[in-house]
Amino acid sequence: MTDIQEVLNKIGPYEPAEDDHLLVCRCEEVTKGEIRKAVHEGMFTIEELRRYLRCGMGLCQGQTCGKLVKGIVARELGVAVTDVTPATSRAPMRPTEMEIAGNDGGEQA
Amino acid sequence: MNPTADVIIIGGGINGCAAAYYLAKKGVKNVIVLEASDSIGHGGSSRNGGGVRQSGRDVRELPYVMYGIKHLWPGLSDELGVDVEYTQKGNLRLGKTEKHLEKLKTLADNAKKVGLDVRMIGKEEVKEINPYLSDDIIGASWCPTDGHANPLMATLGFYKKSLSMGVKYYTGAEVASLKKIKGRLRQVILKDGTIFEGEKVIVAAGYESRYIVRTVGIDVPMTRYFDQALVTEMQPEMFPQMLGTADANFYGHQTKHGSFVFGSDCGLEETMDMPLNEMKTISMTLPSSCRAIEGYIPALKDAKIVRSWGGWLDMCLDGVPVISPVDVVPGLILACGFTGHGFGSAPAVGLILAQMAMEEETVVDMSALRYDRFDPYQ
Amino acid sequence: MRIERYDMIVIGAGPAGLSAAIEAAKCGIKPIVFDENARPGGQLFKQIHKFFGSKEHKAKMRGFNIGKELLEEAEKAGVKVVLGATVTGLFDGKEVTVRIGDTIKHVQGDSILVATGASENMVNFDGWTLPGVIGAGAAQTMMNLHHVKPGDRILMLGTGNVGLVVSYQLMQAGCEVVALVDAAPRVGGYGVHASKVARCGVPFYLSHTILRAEGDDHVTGVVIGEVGPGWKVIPGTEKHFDVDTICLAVGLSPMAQLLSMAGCQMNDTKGGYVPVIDEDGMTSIDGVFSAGDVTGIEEASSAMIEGRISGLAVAHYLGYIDDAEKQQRIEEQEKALDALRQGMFAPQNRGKKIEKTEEGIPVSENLLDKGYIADDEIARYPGVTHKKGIHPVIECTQNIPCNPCQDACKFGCISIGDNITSLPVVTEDSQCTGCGMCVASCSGQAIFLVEEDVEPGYGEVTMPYEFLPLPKKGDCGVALGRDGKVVCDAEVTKIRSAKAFDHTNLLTIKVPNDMLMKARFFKSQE
Amino acid sequence: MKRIKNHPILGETPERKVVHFTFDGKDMTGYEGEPIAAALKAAGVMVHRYTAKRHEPRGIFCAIGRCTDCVMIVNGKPNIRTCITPLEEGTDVKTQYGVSAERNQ
Repeated sequence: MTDIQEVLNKIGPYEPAEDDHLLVCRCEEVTKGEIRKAVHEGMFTIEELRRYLRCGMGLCQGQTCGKLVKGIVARELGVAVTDVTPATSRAPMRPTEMEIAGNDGGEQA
Repeated sequence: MNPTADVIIIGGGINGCAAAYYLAKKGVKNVIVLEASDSIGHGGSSRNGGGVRQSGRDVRELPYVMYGIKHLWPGLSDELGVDVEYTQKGNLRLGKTEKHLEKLKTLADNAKKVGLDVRMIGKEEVKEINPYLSDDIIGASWCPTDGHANPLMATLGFYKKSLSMGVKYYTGAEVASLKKIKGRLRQVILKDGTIFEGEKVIVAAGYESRYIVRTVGIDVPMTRYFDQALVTEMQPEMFPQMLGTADANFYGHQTKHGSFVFGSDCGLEETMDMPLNEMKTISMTLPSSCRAIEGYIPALKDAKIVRSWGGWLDMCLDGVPVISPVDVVPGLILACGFTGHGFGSAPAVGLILAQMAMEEETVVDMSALRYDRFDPYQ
Repeated sequence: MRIERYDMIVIGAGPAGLSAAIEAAKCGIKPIVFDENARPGGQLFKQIHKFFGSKEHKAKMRGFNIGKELLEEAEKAGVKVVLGATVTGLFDGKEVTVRIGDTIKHVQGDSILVATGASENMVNFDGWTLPGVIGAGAAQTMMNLHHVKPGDRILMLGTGNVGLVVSYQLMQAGCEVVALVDAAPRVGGYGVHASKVARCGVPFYLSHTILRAEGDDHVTGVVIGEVGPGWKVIPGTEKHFDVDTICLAVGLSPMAQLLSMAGCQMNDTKGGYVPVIDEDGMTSIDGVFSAGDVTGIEEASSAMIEGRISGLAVAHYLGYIDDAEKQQRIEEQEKALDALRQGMFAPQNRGKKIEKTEEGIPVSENLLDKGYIADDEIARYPGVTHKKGIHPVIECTQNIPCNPCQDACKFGCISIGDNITSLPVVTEDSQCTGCGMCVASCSGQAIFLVEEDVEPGYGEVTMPYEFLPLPKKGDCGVALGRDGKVVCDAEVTKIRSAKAFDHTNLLTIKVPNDMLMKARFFKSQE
Repeated sequence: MKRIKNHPILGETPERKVVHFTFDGKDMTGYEGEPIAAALKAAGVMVHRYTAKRHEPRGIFCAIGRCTDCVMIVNGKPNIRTCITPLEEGTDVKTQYGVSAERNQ
């Protein structure tokens, strides 16, 4: 069980850092600072961060930045990287045109 | 001593987070939200299609839904300090056959009776409103005051704002049972044995609400239904309306980001026997959805899908939710059975739940949604 | 809706997937292998260097040739490989959706083997999104598959085996590598890989990191700096290089998305997000197996054996072989796998600093710090002996699982013994004929032939040479030391190429006798 | 010249069929079946697109179809991964601005 307020107190307020401007998610253009700030606003999980900032939600589905985001979150929360659960992977594994996705021999709806 | 609150909310979805926010706004100092999963908004709150609509609803829902659209949604982004991407550009419910139109007309006529601005329009007007739609569409119901919003941002917006106002959130807090003390509901007992105590307990935990309230002898006649959704890559700005079909084979809209979000099913979902904590998609849905969507919006045939997901709907026996204090368990307030259309009503429901918890008169009459409405026919 | 059905579906036609399919097919299964790429073999066809190991691991063969052999074996075994087939989802009921061209197929298996390999890790710094900043894998793909140079002047970040090998390959493709940079204080990859890059004159900057990539629309330069305490760059240590390309080689992560989507129990480890598997490679979902890098990063050689084990496990799972046969055949494979997982770079030693070799010899500090062995460190290794007549000098100083040199010498000059990680020893009373087979067979390019007094005051050094243009007999130039710095003038006296050398040419240069133990590379003077 | 004609290990690059394509309206040549990105790289084209939010240039990054950074407008369709899309005679390739071919997005 995680007491969100307790963790927020423990990690203290968001402090700007000089590398906050660095892009982390290349697809959705999300910066390190945005991710760090969001953690201090209570977004502790990759699932919440993806929804809140769209990092890892772009065309590549977090294949490039997933590990970087995890590292930032772990550091901000003061936990091991392996304690931050990665996002759930979802089909389709590669971007698929709607026409092609529909072309599986099924009946026309 | 056990952690104690004025109000304990079970379920960190949008209804729970909204209730927490309106309670905090009303000055209630001690509010606790218990979320079973590790993430706020893990269930339907983050998995829905984002519709904020009145049209197509049961008349029993319209009073509070209309209240929310009139009074709460328009100022929500400012109020919460995050862009919930609320867009009020109308809802088109599309029909391709005379039968479709009949169905749409019945819904529209009923809604009109309670004061909703919804009307049937012909092919030309549909095309005027949205030129990207298929020529096969022969008409639609049109509700200009409907719209859509970003469910991810709205849910997390209520969470973030209420968190900053002092609401205590616990994630990974899976509730096992409720317990009355001296005739009033008092304790919320977690699976790990932790006990929370509260004056009032709001249960807004989707289908799982059923397991929770059963421990104090209450049942809600619900089934569960698995639904899937998909999102495309970013597209140039195309149209702002919320779309649905008479056939109910898909619904969705273009987001502010440019991607399209569509919800849809393939018909096999009814019989899913997956546990509630699993939300694995089934292979037939995505292709079937795409065929349905292409049939109405041919312009999207080359749009690439980047992700699809699924989620559980808590389907109430009569198609509308239970939003109600439970008289026989003093202190218990129930909000579940949203039947797949709870997102658009969430701000209003949150406010009403807060009012119920404070024993105030609710902004609209909610008696049609009482927990004890399911009497046997005979 | 027609769902095609197979005994065994393999996802990924890389070393693990193909090997698994081959073993399974040999047991009577008709597996189908899907791969999203236009060519099979995974990363093998981008690997143009010679592999380590022993005969059973196909040591001293180049990666792409191992790939070719594997494909031939697969074809012979009747394995069906479908290329350009992207598996877009793994669903309940062991069903996959596969995109082939413009259609999606639903395919179900009684077993599924996921061998999707790994993807590259990335680091971010100012300007890391500029065109010209690329992954090391991208560089390999462009030059070794598509025959296009990734850039002209390149800086490599990362001194693991990928960073080292790709740096060498970049030079082979005609690119200039201006520096190798690593935030770690020590070279991460094999010393022999580092040495062959260092002696070409590429400087190593350990404990350094990239501060920024420069350029408006694409990379025109890069600034690196020394990392101090707390991973902060020490002011004043910045160095600028004019480059058009920055290559990132900062590790690999298992690509387990399909397994995670399917709901396999996963384990988050330092090496990545991997499926929990049993000794047969079966995941928490009955009948779904996994092998190769997707279960944890190792070498392609290990992936091939892991694949074979999984193939046998699948055959057993489907009832094609019995317990006894499975046991016996898997044991053979496990012995081979075990041999590869020994030595200083074995999985259990990852991240540890090894001070001494198995023989008790201190490890070269210079090699770890700068990428080359210092002149005063080299004599302590058993492959380095002094003799008047021609003899091999084996600059192999770390315990890695590799022994082709032992077999290469027909005259018994070189001995490693049964433990393939032992350092090669040059035997005292052996008769070296100077045939050069050992030089060409060394995957680490660490063997040289040295002969004193070929003419008064001058001797000859023979070295492996894998660059173009090939120097000609009589060419004059300079000899470079292990550190890539000029040590003396040199003249080419011999250049030998042979089929048995497999594109490793033997270049012999004449240098003064006192330079024989220093000259390790040759540069023509134009 | 970015093309590798002769390689110490891989030998001479085999002859391939030359095809014509256009990049932002300019005529170019490449080899049939090679990835569009390889042909562009050989021609010295570095920038494939400018991003939607920050309008920053992007080019080849992973070269194996994962990172999706090299996407361009190919034959009128946006977001096409050029590193894994084969070049054909007459392929029309355009720099992508956001998701459109128009610069002023």
